[in-house]
Amino acid sequence: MITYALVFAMACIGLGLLMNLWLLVRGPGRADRVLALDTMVINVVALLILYGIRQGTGVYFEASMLIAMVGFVSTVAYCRFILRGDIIE
Amino acid sequence: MLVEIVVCVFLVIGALFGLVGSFGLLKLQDTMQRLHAPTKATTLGIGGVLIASMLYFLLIKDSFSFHELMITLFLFLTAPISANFLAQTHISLRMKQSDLPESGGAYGWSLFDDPPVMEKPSEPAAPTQAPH
Amino acid sequence: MNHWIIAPVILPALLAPLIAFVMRHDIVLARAASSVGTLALLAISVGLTIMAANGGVHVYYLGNWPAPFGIVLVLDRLSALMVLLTALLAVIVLFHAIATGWDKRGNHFHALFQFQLMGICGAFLTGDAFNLFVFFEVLLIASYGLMVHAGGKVRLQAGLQYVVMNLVGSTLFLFALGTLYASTGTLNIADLIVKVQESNAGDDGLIRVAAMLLLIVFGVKAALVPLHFWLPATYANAPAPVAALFAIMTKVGAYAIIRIHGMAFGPENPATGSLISDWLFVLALVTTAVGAIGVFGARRLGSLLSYAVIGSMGTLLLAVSAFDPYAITTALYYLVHSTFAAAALFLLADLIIARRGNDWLGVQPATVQNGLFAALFFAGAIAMAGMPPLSGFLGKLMILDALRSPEVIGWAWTAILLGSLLTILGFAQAGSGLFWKSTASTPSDMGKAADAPGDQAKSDTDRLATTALAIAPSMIALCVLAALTVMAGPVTTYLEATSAQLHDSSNYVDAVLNGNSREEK
Amino acid sequence: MLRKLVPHPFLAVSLACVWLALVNKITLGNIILGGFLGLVIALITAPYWPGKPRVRDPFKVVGFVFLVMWDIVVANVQIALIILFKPTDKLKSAWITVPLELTSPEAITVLAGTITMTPGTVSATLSSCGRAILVHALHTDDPIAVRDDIKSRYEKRLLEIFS
Amino acid sequence: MFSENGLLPIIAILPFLGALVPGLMIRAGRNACASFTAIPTVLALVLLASLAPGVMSGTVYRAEITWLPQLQLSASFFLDGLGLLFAFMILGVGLLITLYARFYLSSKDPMGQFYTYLLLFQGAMLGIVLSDNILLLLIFWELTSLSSFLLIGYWKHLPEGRQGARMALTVTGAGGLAMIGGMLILGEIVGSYQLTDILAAGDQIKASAWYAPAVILILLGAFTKSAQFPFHFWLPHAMAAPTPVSAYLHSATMVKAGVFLMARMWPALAGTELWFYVVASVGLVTMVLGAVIALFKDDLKALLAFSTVSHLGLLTMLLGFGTPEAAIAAVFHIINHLTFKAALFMTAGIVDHETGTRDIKRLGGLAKVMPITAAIGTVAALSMAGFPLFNGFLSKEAMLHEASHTTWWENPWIVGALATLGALFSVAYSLRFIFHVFAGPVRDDYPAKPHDPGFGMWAAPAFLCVFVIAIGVAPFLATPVVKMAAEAVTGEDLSFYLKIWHGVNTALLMSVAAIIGGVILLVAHRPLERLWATMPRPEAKTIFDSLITTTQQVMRWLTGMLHQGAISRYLAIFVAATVVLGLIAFSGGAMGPATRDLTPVPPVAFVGWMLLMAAVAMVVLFHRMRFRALVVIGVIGLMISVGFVYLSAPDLALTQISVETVTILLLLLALHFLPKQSPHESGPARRAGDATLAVMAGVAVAALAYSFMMRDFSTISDYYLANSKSGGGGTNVVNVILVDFRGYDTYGEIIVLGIAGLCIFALMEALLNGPAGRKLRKAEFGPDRSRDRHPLMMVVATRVMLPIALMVGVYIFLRGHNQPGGGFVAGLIFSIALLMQYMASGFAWTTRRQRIEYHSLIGFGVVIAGLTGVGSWLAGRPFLTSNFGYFEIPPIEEFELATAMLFDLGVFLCVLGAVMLILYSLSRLARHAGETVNNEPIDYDPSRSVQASSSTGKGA
Amino acid sequence: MELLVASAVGALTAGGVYLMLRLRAFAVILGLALLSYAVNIFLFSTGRLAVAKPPVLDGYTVSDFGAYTDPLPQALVLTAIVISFGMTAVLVMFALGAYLEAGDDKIDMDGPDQPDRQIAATTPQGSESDGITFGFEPRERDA
Ligand code: NA
Ligand code: NA
Repeated sequence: MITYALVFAMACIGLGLLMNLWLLVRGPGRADRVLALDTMVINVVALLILYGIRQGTGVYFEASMLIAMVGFVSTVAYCRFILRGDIIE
Repeated sequence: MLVEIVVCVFLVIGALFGLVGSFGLLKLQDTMQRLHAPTKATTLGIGGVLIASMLYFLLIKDSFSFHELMITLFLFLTAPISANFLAQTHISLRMKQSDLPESGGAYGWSLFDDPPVMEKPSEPAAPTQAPH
Repeated sequence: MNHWIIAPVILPALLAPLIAFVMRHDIVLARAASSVGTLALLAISVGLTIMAANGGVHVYYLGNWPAPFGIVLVLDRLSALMVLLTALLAVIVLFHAIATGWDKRGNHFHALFQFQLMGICGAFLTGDAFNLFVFFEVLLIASYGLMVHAGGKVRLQAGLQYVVMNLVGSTLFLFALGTLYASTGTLNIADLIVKVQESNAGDDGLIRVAAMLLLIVFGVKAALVPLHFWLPATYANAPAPVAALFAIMTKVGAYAIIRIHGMAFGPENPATGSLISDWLFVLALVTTAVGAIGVFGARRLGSLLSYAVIGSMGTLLLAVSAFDPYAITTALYYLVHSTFAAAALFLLADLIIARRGNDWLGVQPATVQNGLFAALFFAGAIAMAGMPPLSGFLGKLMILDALRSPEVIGWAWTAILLGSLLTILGFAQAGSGLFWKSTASTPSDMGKAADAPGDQAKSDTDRLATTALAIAPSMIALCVLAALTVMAGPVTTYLEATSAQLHDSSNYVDAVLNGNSREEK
Repeated sequence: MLRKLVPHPFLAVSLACVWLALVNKITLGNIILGGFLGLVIALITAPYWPGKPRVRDPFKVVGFVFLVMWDIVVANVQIALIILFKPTDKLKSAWITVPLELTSPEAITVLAGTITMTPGTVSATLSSCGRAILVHALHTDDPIAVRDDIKSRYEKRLLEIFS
Repeated sequence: MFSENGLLPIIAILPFLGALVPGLMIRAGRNACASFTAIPTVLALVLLASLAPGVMSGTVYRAEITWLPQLQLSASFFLDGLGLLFAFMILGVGLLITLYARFYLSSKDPMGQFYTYLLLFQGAMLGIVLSDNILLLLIFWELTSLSSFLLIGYWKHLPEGRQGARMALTVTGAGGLAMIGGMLILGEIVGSYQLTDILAAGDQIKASAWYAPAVILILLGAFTKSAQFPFHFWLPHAMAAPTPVSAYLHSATMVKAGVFLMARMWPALAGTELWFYVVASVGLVTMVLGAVIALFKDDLKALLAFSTVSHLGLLTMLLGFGTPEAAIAAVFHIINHLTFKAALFMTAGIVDHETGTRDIKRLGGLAKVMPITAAIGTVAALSMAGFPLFNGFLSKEAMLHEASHTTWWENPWIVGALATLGALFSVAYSLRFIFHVFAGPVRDDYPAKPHDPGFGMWAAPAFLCVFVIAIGVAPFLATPVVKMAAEAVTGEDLSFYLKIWHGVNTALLMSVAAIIGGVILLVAHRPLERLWATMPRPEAKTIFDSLITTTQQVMRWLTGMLHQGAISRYLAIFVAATVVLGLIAFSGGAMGPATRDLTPVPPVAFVGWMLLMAAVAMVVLFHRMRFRALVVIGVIGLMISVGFVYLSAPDLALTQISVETVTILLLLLALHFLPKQSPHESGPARRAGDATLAVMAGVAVAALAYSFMMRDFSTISDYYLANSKSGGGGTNVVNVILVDFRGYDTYGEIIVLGIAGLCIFALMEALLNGPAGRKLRKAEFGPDRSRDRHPLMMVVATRVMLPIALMVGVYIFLRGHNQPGGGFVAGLIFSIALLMQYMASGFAWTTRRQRIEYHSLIGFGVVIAGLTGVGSWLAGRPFLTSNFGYFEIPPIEEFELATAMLFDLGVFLCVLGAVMLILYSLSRLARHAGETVNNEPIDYDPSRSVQASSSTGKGA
Repeated sequence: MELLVASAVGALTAGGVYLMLRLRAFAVILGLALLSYAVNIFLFSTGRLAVAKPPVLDGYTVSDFGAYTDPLPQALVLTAIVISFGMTAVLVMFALGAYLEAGDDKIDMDGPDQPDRQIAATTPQGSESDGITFGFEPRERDA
């Protein structure tokens, strides 16, 4: 049963990723594109956790944690670039 | 069996909220409205999946796993900041101060108004010492 | 196991950070450290050459892991020779940089210089294909820094192109190594030799692609047409000592071809057959032509020398393409020769340009010490163009002698001989433009000096004395060429043994894979 | 002296917990190691956190956390329904200015974060003097009520928590 | 015996050693310089003379010094009759020229240089005639080209000098290179480069299939050197040299080298039809042509130059006949030509020196004012004309005799007729030299006031005239010398007598005809000159110049077109070449069938693939919107990381995503300065071409990857799996490979990073100190930026995030050996955490809290990693041998201590330092651009301002 | 899966090559970034693809090599990633420097033999035009 739930969950997240992609393509604004990427990161983290459950291993945990962390950093950097130009001032 | 059902419920809830979040991105028309969508993915979406994971390892794999909490911690800490920045980005790219309500004080919103001059610097404004 | 084998890598690698981080505010200290380090490197490399001269293949098992699993360093006659060459060139170049003050015109010259040496020595010593990539990168990135040392618009633009070209080359290197690993499952060069020979015919396609891609990669370094485009702008715009040091960089490419293609993908290999040999020949032929044409058409001293380097690489690679022991011997002789010839000329060009203010080749008024520089330039040009009596002529003669097989003789001889002619003419024209305007206004001219009042002569002598330090490195490079000429016999005997050692790869393979110099863990 | 060595004791403890979460097991060895690392890292990072928020009542923190979590769940469902079933042209979004009484940067940040994490509202920016916060509501008929709700439900509690 | 042989190398080296003398002696004055220059020549002459008796009696001296045995190149010399004759000529005339030049050169001319060049040239010539190794001969041969280049171009201020020198170098250098080819072929045929072997192998050579190319190539060398038609044009232009140079080069040496070579190679090459038709014909044409042109030259030296061309043609023709008699005539004429031609050149030099002009039209009547000069000139010129009682007559007679007995293309008279014609013109120009210069009335419009020069100047030509007359009157005096040399040429015993009178024979009649005709020509010179002027004739110099210029222009164009600086084209060529060569390589070898099954694709993986492909397409399509492209690059990095996770590479995923982030930060920092959009610059055709190339490359790479992924292979990797724990002490095999099995790679890799940091720092400093720095200071910012520099929420969140992130970094570092992670990723995490701090609170505020310099971090990292490696030397192990153990602290669980960990610490520090130094450098540029320095972590802190306002009264 | 990986490598290569051939340094940087992704995956794939077999040993002894994917290419890719990061950083800085000195970020330059390419003897000179404006993009208009 869990297998089916996992497949379902992965399908949902996969669908979500495609939707993010669509927003990324469509935009229209820069904020939308960054938003799409930010959401994509979150979906990917969810996907990796699901994958970890499916494989029954915690070996992928660091990857998801790191992705969550650096995803934030890049989102902030993109936004600061638009807002201020110089991301470190 | 019950255990499995519990895990599955969390998985399904998480997945659905994640999907709704992404769907919202497409459906909502305005960037500010779209900004509301991912909060679902970060909170209940990921939350559901993480809880499912913890329960799965605890109940089915018999290993106590709580490092998922770290991811929750990160997301709860960072998501608001990201959203805040995205909102500011949107405002700065698409809006004028006049499109926004008054701040109600002497100073306008921080995007458009310089901050008040600090009366007392916390330390002397020494010339920056390059470390090299 | 003899730890001296790794010294040429470790010494600069430890020295460079010290120079960069401890002595970066004190140029005198940095100069001293850099000089001592480079001289020590020279001493070590002499020792290693003596050690290698007995004909043994010395293997250093890094991390004490057996080959092919760990990385090995291999000291044979060829790698010892190349390290020695590097060290000697480095000493010359370093003293030029110090004497002319080039090292002060930007940050971190000495650190980058040492790192550059580390990269070059590492590339020569390694017995592992992927490690060769790593050290290529070390030497490249250091060269990027040296290339734009002191900055400036054109230099930066040229530097940018240099970086881009080499990044593409590095990427291709990885594609090649990937293909090689995918088909042979190993990275150790000795093991590669074995695996390629034993490979199943179904993998021939992959092995051939890998060999060809590697040829292109090394061709980029060796300025093989059509991969040479980076060279003219780079050499013409690099700081002079760096351009002189780069004389060894093109040789790294040639070395890699000799080492890897010569040992693993030579004509006797069933998978590759004459593929590499044939294409290398064709491309080297065109390279010789392009270089000679460029020399003849050059308008700047910098580009003249750059094209001369390209032409010399063409000649060298023509010899390499034969992949037979005598041809490799001649190629090695020419390699040694052309390294110092190029270095001498670039260093001289620096001094000349500094006196003239530009490197335009039109006829211009003569400058101070015109006669001296004319003589030195003449000697360098003779060497570079392959005119007698210097080593360039002997090298070319040997290469012609080696390229006698009926399929190649016509093309090769025509290219080399016509190329020489164009090069000679290009240099003659350049020299007459640079030095032959008028001697009447040159106070340091010998004839005039004799008749001139004492004070005048004295002050000229003083000026000459102040630049003696600056001229010395170029003179040393020329002296090396002279020594190479006089000692051509013994040198060639050494090189003959070197290429014989290369040709019989079983010794190499045996030493690396079954070596007993590895200690028990 | 001790304050210099242990500038943020609470942070050090939290970091020890983080360590345990990271290694994913609770053993004596890891508690000691985590505690040690927590102290060291807190010390190293102290210069970057010059002021210290004073938490008056730790228990209220727990209450606040549970309140927010409950609000998140409820609001998530509401917003999901809006997204899924409400035609976009019927959405009434609004910008709302929320004047602030909180002055501590940490408290303001927690409030803004809470506003954002509870679906339906996003905190967009502060006034440049930090005395008001600009909030965007996805769908509301009564912006004033949303503002009052934020002030009474969250800011009041935060004022109690942070001195 | 040994000692006599041993003299040969000494003789050969003496001039070169001597070349050092003038430079040193010039400071002692001009006379000393000249005297000391003469010393090596005299010494060589003396030594040579000591060997002469032996040679005359048939001994051939040999000496060999091993030089480059692999090439069979040895410094081997031999001295036979021919060599002795030439050596004497070279040294003897050299001595005379040394004397002459002392008085000829003005005090403005750098005499030291002159004598140096002269001795170099003399040495090169001497080498040619003494070499017993044809490769050695080649070396000397090319040296004559080089040193004559210096001599001809000696008067650097004269453009004609420079051009003439270059022309001579071009023509003779080219011939020399052809000769290299010929000599190498010859060596191949004979199996030896020793001249003696080659001369003995004439039949073998002539029978070889390679004979023709060898002969042609060698003759190209000889003809160019000896100015044979159609290569004759360089010689007159070489007259721009000072007259001593002309006298030397064009009488005894340079041009005679070609003749010498033909004579030397005579036994090996001569006597075939090919030889006859090529050599004799070329010689004949040259002889006639040179004589005709000489008649119409008004410049004295030009007249002599073309007469030299003509006489060289004569010699060539004689050698071409291939008969011993012709060889004798040739050898005899070589000697005679030397004597009168050197004298004539010196005479011309004296005339020039004294009157200030060499233009025949401005001369005449000099016999009265310069009687000695006139006498010398007349004697020499009469000899050149071939008048009896002068030596020229004798050899010319011999020549005419041989010519009249030669059948060419079945035509028995044509050679004789043409030879007579040549002789006729020869008489004409010789007489013109006498009559138009010395005879006639004294003029009053000479540029200078002429009178006979001092003894020093006329001594040398006078000395030569002694020989002219002596041989002319008593030819038997020359017989032994001619016999000696001619026997050496032909390799046969010859018996003959040189005598004046041979009776009335064809040759005499031809000679008489020539003299009569010559006189007539001279009388009719005026009208003939007008006729000559109207005749269309190709000007060799113009043709040569335009040839050279055109070639140079074509090559410039070619070079410029190839190297136009457009790296985009370079790269296109690079890619195209790679694809094409790769395809060629691939198609030439077999590729076995697939041996693996396809791995199944779950839908989610497919989705990831779609995202990746879409993102690649977007980057390509939107690359001109730079910011958007950067966002999309983020997607690519993310997808690749996930892909690595899925494909069992967690370490790769960690590294990829962190590197990705840092790279994007870097690019954003750079993009701040750069234009935010790229303009449309390439047209559709170019884009289509590039796209085609790109797709080809993509398809090729994909096909390559696919083809190996479908095939099994055996690899060395099982060893790593088996030994990772037992030998390397870690369960994360990838990490153990990185820090242990292949730690040396990693060592190189961190050094790359460290160097990157240094490069960037150095470049940043250079930029700030240069024009870029000034530009930056004038930089302006757009008006639209947000006013919020250090947003409060961000600052607070970072305060919490920083310690946690550092904790994560420590965690990743410590577990790396056993689980995914390690020093590199940990370093990146630390960097990212610090960067967050920089982004939140600004550069200045954060940097002030920095305790360690980034420079030092890199240094520590590299040094720690290096010393860890070196440490294993202490245990007698090789560099980077790791040591590990498990260290039990009772309450803390098993805690591994491997030296590899220390190495990993080096990696960590280096990465951290390098990344931070790179970003620091970039943000320093920004601060240079007028960023205001922040002293506060937050732009405005509401709590502090409240405190501040409430505490104002207390004066805190 | 092999097809997906191969096509991804191909697409990244194609995109990278196309961008690398553009005329602006920034596009070239993007192109090289894509190329380096491509080569990393390519190199990784030489160990052949394996799902759920990370090379992290379960126990102390290895009995079944098939349970783990090939670790060597992964280590090579890690090295390659790090190196290409360093290289990218240098490239970016060079591009920036060239832009600041030259005033545009065109990657092509005149051939080495052009008259205006004479290098100065001692101090290098760059064109000293006006200061630059770090142009912010104009505000976005609604699509
Ligand atoms: Na690792
Ligand atoms: Na690595």
